[in-house]
Amino acid sequence: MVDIAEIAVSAAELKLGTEPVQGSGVRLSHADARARYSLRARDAAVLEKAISRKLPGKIGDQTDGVICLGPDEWYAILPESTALQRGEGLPVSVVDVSSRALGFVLEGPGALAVLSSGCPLDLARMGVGRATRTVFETVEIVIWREAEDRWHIEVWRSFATWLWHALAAAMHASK
Amino acid sequence: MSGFRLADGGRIDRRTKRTFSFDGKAQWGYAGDSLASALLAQGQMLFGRSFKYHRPRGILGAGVEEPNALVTVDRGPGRMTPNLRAPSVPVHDGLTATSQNRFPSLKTDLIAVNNVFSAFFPAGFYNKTFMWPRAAWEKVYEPIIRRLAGLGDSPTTRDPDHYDATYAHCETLIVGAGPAGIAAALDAAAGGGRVFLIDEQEEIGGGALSDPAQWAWLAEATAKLAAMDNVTVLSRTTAIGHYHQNFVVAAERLTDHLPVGEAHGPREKLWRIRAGEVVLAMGAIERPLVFEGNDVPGVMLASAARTFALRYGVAVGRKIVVMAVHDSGWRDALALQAAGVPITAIVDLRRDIDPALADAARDARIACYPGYAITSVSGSLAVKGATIALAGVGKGQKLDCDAVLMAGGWTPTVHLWSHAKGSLRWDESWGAFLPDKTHENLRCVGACAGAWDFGSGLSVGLLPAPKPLHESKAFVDFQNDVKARDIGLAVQEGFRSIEHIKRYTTNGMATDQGKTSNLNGLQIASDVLSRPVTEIGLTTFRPPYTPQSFGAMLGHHKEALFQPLRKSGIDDWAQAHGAVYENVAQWRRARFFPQGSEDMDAAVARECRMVRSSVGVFDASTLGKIEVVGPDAAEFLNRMYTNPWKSLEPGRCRYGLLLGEHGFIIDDGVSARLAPDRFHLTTTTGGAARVLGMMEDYLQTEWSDLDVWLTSTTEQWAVIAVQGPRARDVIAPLVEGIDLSPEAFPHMAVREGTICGVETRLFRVSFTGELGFEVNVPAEHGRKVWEAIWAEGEKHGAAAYGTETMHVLRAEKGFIIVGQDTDGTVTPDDAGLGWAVGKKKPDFVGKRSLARPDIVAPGRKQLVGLLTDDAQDVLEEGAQIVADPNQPVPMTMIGHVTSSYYSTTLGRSIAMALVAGGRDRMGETLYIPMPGKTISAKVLAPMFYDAEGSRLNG
Amino acid sequence: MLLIHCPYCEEARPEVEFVYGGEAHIARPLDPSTYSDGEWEEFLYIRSNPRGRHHERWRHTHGCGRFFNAVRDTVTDVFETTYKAGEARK
Amino acid sequence: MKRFSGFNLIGEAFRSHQGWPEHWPDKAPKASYDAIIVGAGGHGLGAAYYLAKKYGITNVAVIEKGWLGGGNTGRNTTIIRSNYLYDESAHLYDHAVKLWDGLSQELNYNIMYSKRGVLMLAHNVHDVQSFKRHIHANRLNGVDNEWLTPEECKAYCPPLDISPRTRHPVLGGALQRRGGTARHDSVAWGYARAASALGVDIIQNCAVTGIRRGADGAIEGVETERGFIASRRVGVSAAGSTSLVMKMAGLDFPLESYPLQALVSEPVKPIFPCVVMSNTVHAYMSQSDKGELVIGAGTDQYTSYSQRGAFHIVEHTLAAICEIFPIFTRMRMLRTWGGIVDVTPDRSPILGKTPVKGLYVNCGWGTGGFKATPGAGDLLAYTIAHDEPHKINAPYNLDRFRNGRLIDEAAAAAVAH
Repeated sequence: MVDIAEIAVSAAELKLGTEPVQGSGVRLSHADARARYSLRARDAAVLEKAISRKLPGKIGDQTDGVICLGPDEWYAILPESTALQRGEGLPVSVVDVSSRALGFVLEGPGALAVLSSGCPLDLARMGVGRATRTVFETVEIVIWREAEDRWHIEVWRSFATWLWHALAAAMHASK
Repeated sequence: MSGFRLADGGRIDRRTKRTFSFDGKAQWGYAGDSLASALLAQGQMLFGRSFKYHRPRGILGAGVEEPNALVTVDRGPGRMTPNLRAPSVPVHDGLTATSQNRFPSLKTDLIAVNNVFSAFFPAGFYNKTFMWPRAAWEKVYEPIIRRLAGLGDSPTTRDPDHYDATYAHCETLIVGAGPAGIAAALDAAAGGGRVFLIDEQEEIGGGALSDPAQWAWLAEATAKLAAMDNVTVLSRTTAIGHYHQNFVVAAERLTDHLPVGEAHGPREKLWRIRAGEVVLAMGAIERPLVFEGNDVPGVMLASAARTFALRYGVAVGRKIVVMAVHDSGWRDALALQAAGVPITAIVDLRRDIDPALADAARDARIACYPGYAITSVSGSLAVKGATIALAGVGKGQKLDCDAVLMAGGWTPTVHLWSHAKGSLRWDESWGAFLPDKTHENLRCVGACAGAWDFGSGLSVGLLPAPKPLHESKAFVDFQNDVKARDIGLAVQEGFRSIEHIKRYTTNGMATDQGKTSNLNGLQIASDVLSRPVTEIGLTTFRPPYTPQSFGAMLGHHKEALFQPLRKSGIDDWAQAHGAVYENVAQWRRARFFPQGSEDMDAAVARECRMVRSSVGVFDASTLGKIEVVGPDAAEFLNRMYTNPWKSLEPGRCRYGLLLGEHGFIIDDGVSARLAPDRFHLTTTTGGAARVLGMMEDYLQTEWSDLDVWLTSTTEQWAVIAVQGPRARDVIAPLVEGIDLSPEAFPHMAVREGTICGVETRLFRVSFTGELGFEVNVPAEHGRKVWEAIWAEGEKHGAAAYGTETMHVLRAEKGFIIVGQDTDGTVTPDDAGLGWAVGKKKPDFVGKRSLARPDIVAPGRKQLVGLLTDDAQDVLEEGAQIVADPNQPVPMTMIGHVTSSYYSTTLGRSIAMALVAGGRDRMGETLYIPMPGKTISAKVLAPMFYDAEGSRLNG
Repeated sequence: MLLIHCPYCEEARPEVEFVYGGEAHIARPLDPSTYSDGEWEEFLYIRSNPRGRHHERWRHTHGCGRFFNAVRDTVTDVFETTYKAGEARK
Repeated sequence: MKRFSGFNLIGEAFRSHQGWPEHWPDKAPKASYDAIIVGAGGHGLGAAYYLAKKYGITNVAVIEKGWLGGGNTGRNTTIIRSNYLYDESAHLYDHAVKLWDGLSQELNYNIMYSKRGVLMLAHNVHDVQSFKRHIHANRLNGVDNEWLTPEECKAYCPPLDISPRTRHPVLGGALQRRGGTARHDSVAWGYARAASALGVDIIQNCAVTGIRRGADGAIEGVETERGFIASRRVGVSAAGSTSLVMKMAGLDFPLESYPLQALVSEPVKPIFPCVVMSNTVHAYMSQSDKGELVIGAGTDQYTSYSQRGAFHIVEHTLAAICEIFPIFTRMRMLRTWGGIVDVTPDRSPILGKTPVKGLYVNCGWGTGGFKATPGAGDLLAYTIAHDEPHKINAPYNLDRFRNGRLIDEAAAAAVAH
């Protein structure tokens, strides 16, 4: 006979951590609250004018928390309650997505290895200050290398619990 | 009892004893021993029983090529692993290993009776019999065969271990850390790039581990590599396979070599490595020789005996005969003799032996028999002697021995090369396939490239023997019990391609995947067919290189982390209030909220009553949402959806129907125009990502001239539906900046303002047929606003309701659910949604397909309502509908029930159905044949409640 | 896992960031109503499915989000080139 | 053809099995045949057999570019079932299942058809609705398919985890008891041997290089690596390579070829008694008579003829398997392999005539062709012999892609809401 014992935790029971998780040489915590915008335009200059901000010009570049994700797409991670103009009537799209994602901070000398456990990019080759959209296993994330050993990770709200625990599992494994 | 521990030598730590058990018996070895070496040192020759004939088998090899000595290792509850190779299992204190595939014991295996009758079980025997009587295959023969087949037992309990995984990147990946691999690693590392060096063994060194002369160099090189920052060395790590563009997957064994109490952390780790260049230094595997008795325990590869002696300090016998066709056998014999392993004779099929080797053997007092072949081996549980004959002819002479070593030449390990679709060329002088061309940045070095210094030799199939092939009992594939004669039989029966021969005989299909049998099988087939090896072909190597645990492949994706389960921000509240959930796409949603001992029907009835009589609150956050922004937003939606959008005024909502280009409904939802250039779209929960992807496709590739952009806002907004005659009363105290009066805020309108001090997009929409609002607030405020609404609602006796109640309420109104009332083959007209198709629009996605001949043909299935004649009969969803219930099976089915519920509101059951020509059948009675009874029902329009819509406009 | 050079990001990225988009250079007609049933069938369903050079669409969904075109050998799976949407067939 | 039987097997044992003749003689192509089948997989060999056996056309050649049975026939996970939703599909697959029963005896070759049952798991309310719809439709079509509760599923397949902890809890299952498996190679070999005995020429290592059409457009024969072979009737049953062959006849087809992977574990003693499929979790598995767990993986996302798939497909497949059968994480993967599956827009096959007179086609079986082997062979043979389709395969024509009468089983199971 085949015996399948109950185990303690199921996907339904996972809860998003609130307190930082400390591993050896790596720490996972929540980023502080941010304002987030999805910014789109064919012509960056029009958008820059609409929101009165400079935009990075090359995919993967980041300026003051505004990341160039694609040829006509920027993602702004700004101090909480920053409000951008909508640019009504202009050929631009400014959408407030502050609540769509949560930010995690993964930091410490072991952070790169933990992020690499599920992110297929060559992270060591990613320069400080650069950012990109990518995946952690099957979950889409935006990563921003804020410092040599400090990564800001954006993940859509409903995937955050899974990602938190997947990162924690990788931290546990790397001990 | 032949093997013994040599007085000195080996890399084992003779100061540290390890105790373990094998088949329940206490055993011991030294730190550094493998299970095989430790048991050989104790004189154990018998390790396993073969798959088919249950013949007694000993050790063949000292590495992963081992086909015979398979054991089950038990590390406690849930931690049993079958089919491990004894030479690759390191001993540790407490190791518990048992032999497999024997009953009741290894020594006395009753199923070995198969061996007596082996003549009746040649290759492919099962195709030729077990056919009569007809039912007996499943009832009698197959169960017996299944029970006799298999190797070890499967685990039967949940595995408590966890597994790790990672991606890694490097400029150079070297697979195999023998001398060639280490040299390649040092060379690559000097260039400064990132270097990975991986090896499957307990420590790096490969062949050098069995050559004490290289140990000093090895220690130096190992230290040098360890000191380099850009070098990662992974031992106990098997490169499983090579995939596209130098993506190499490897599995590292982290804890199985440790005593159970010391094993912490994950059991194995999956390495997914992308490399600029891959260097394969996987070495070569020695080939056995095919002669009568070559499977008696004590017959093994010469290289294995060398490894056991020089690496583990174990002699595999006291009187050893070497059967060679290759110089390497002589070298191994000499090295063994020098190490104190008694070699009594070297038999070599070749007459001309390198004089230097022959002289050295003579000097070592080893008898030499050039031109001879072993024609039989005596003994059953262990070697008792061997008969040799000149050129394999005649009666021959007996040699007293307790072990026989085979040196049949070498097969380069080209598996990963082959995974990468690298081509192979047959090299006659090596008698093996060597790497040729590849389109990857991939190269082979050392023995796997054919660059070895073992000397030269012959490439032979079956050794010459007095018996003809069809009587030979010489084995080719030891684990699967494939004899040389089976290959002969396959050829005789018309199997000429090596793939056919492999599949017919099962040669090379055992758990060693033919590492020692493929080339011998090929050579024998070549000899029988009198055709060169190259015309018969080589079977394709497939990953994995050696068997790897499922656990390693799934990494973190185990149990709670298997897949994300998406929950809304209000989900916690639902859980605290006793919600029963259902999974919808990646989400879980509250299905109903039972109170006390209510079952689903009772809870749903109560929730429905509350919505119809007072108010209900529903978490609709999982609905897909897309913000469409830009000057061309209306034009874009006009092209995507079936209905017109340009005329929609800001502040108003519209139901949108989305087709695939094939003309069938794929999604729907109510969307709002917030501003001339800004729309808030909604999609189904399951369709969100698909719809966004489809819209992006059209926008980027067909209509890239449009100035409009799409942003997913599914997770930006929590959505709280407040539905029922008291809905306005519930939200009124909380809303600011929006005039909620019916005149100012009619049905299908949207307003922006605040609720509970939080910005809101407030929709006046209804999926229930009642006065209703959908409160959109930023997700982080969802729970807070929900609780505020709930508190207000309670004053009106509100019910929280779930998806099941939502389904009933919408069905009463005849609103469809895409995916339930449609199934990917339903057009707007089929679903009764012709009104939602813009007749004047020149084009929209799917329009042209709606004009295809079968789509406009009469008799298509159309959505209708059904009322059962017995009002208490609730039809089963999915039940099939017929016009004539008395016809024989197979019946002509004219449709099926798509939605069916008991409606508390109406005090009877209701159903929706797709029925052929349904709208022409109004008033007709149709039949639903169920097991045991047939239910009759009348066709009507799918609208059961408040047809005029006075309630939702209230 | 393929490694795909995204012509927008100008770097090679792992396949799991991309979604395959089927055969390339099959333009939707400006006015589908002028198409016969046969022509419409061809647009919807007929694909070249070659053994060898294949023009195909990919979307860098989990990267820059853009659709682009690629030429890949369907026997070896080796990419010959990738290029931006709208550029001429290569 | 020497008859296979236990009696003959014992007899042969006493003369070292020297009396067994070739299963099928290797033939050189003749100048012309009454019918040619392109592709010696199970379907093509079956067609040749039924042409000779049932429809009286024995002057038949089966030509194959590689070795017979070397394509998807020898690479699939051998699942047999017929509990399809639509009448067209149920009739097609049940025709095959009826032929599977007794095929060993008919061919005098044990193809090891084992009716151990195919259990399809429902993991959400939508699955339940969809499966019930199948079960009711099957019942009225005379096809067996029954609903099992989670506990009954567990009793039928003990390694199954029906606890609520799983990501996709089991809500029940649809069981077709007549479903099961057969030994894939034996099916090809059995048909080849039986066809050969009826006079069919089996010609391996002979790739088709062209299709010759006459002035009236009708088929005149095929060009091959071994020269031109004339025939006025050519049936193409070439799975993943069908597009290429059709192009030789000037026909573009609604087909795409994708890599599909499968894998097996090391053999263990009997632990898994049936076939289990889960579309929601994306896993299907059975245990072979040899003891290997046989596991089907998904297709890669892109078209390819490389017979090589990506590793992340294997990762996802095994994660799915271990999710529903958590006792197997310590089992070890022994071998993976890839096939090329030809997929139509509605994922149902094309089986019938083509616009070219004398050219018939059987293709588009996607990931599910093995189960249809005897049925597809018989219906292709019927169509060739009568120059018109049997009523069972009539709906599986090419016209459906023009007129919109698709047979889309997968769409019918579509998930939304």
